[in-house]
Amino acid sequence: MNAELPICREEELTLSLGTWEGPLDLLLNLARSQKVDLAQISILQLVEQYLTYLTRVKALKLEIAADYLVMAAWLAYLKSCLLLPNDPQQDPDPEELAARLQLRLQRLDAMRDAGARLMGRDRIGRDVFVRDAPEGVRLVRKSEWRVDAYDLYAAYGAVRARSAPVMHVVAPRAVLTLEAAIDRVSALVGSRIDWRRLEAFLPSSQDPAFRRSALASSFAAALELARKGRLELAQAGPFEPIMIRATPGG
Amino acid sequence: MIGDGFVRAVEATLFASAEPLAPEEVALHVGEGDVRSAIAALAGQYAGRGIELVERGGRWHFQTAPDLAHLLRRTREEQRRLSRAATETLAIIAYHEPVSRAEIEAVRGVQMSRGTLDVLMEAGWVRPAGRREGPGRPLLYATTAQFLSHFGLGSRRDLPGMEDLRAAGLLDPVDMALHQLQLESANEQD
Amino acid sequence: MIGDGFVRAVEATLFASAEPLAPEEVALHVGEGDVRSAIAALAGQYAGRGIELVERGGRWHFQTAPDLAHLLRRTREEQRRLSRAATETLAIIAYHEPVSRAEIEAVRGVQMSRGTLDVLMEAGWVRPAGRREGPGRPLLYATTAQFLSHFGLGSRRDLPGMEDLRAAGLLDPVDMALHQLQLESANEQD
Repeated sequence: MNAELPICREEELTLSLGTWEGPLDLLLNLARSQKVDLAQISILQLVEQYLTYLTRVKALKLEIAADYLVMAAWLAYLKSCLLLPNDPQQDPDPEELAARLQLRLQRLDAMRDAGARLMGRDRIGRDVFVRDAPEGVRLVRKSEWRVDAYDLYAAYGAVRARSAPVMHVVAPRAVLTLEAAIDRVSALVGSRIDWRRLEAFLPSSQDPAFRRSALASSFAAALELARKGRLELAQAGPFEPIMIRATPGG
Repeated sequence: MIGDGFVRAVEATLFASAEPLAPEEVALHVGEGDVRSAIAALAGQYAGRGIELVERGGRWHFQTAPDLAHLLRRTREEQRRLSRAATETLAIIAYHEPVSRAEIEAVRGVQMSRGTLDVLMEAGWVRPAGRREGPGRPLLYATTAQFLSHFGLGSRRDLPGMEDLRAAGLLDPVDMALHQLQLESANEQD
Repeated sequence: MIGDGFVRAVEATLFASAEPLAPEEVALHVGEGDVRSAIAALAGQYAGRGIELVERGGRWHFQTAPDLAHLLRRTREEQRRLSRAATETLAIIAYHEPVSRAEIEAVRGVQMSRGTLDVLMEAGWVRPAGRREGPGRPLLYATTAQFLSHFGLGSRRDLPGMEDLRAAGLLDPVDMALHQLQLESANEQD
């Protein structure tokens, strides 16, 4: 799996940490120097190599990035766990931690290898070629608009109905206002104490609409004047004529 | 012929080139060999296929067979329902033509979105109809002969009048609200 | 077979297209007919020639035969070499997709530097592929159809060693907890 990448020998490992893309990269290259399948790698030996490497870097007083030190601390912990007698109570299990580290190295190695193999494939523009200036194919989408006559007329109706001024026009009508009726009834009733029909107080008119208005307002005027004690109202029975007279002594 | 490595090389070289190539230019890529014979052999093999090897002023290149050019640009018709805005605009133009954009907006009571008139013109129902003499010389719109035939009208006089619309209940505000509701939900599917 | 008008039409359409075409896309141009059979027939006819008809992610296109690369390689247009980080990142995305940035970093054991993903997206090989439902809803990345055609892959199953890696458990979902130990403490110092 890792045959395509050159295996770095330990003595070839440069001491500059800048060469490595992080601790895992360094570990992977150290692991490769063991010259065994990553599945058979000795984790203990690998940890030893890593810690030795960092010690040499430290001795040269080269700056060490923090993540290398974190990895070193973790590996030192792993090493001590691996060296201790097997304690089934220990959590996490050091053997499992070692296996996980091994899996990580295998994963990275596999992806590194896959990347190299990907780059080595027959690539367009390098190994295989497509037409440089194809005519191109085009699909022109044309809309066929659908609307029927009913939609058209309904739409116009809707527009017109929407835009038509919404207004309630009241045609001028001949009316006798309540104020006019009060003046008229109070003047006509004067001080007469004989009963007279309400209709006798209406102004004469041929306009039936005006007569109805005058009847209504005159009746209301009579009620108002009765409330003030200026006149009296009488009716013999339902739908009988309404009779009016001035309040005696009023 | 397929097994001939030299002909294959000439074929690939001509295919990958952006420009038609003269036999001497092909030779620069494929090396020793009879390029002319290879080209002649290829031209024969491709004759009658969808791809042809053709000569243009002493240079050769592959191209699509000319009789198939119509395949490369295909037009597809899709049925689409006219939006409510476009339908109203079309109706206003039909009843009021020639009419300016501002007048259409005044009747509809809303601004017209870009593209509404484009859609109607694309459909072939509306055309520009000159400009109105006056401030701003606004562009005017009118309906087309295609509009009349699409809606089965002999002339614009055949458009139902306001009384017809009223009789059909199309001016009734209650019906209008209901109709609008239907139109709107229909438009949402667009 | 040369006389078959339908096969000719499919051939011309695939030849003229600037992009690989799926059978359904070809059908839009050539109309009624068995496009898949026509493509299969063409692929057979071109096998061994200087030009081949190949499938890339369900789409088909013509290209020169890979063994003729030495004749056609254009040294002056040498492709920019991808950095090691970008190459590894591309491989991780291709073999694990869809995959989050954190998962890529977990496999590589380092934080991704700015621009690594940009380079891959600019090349048209990688695209954002939605978010993973879960804590933080991380953005996911996947490869594109262009990635498959550029690297001559019929589908992701053709990725080199795909089956072996899967069988070895090396493509199992990245166990994030496993990496947190180092990654988290390392990142705090950045």
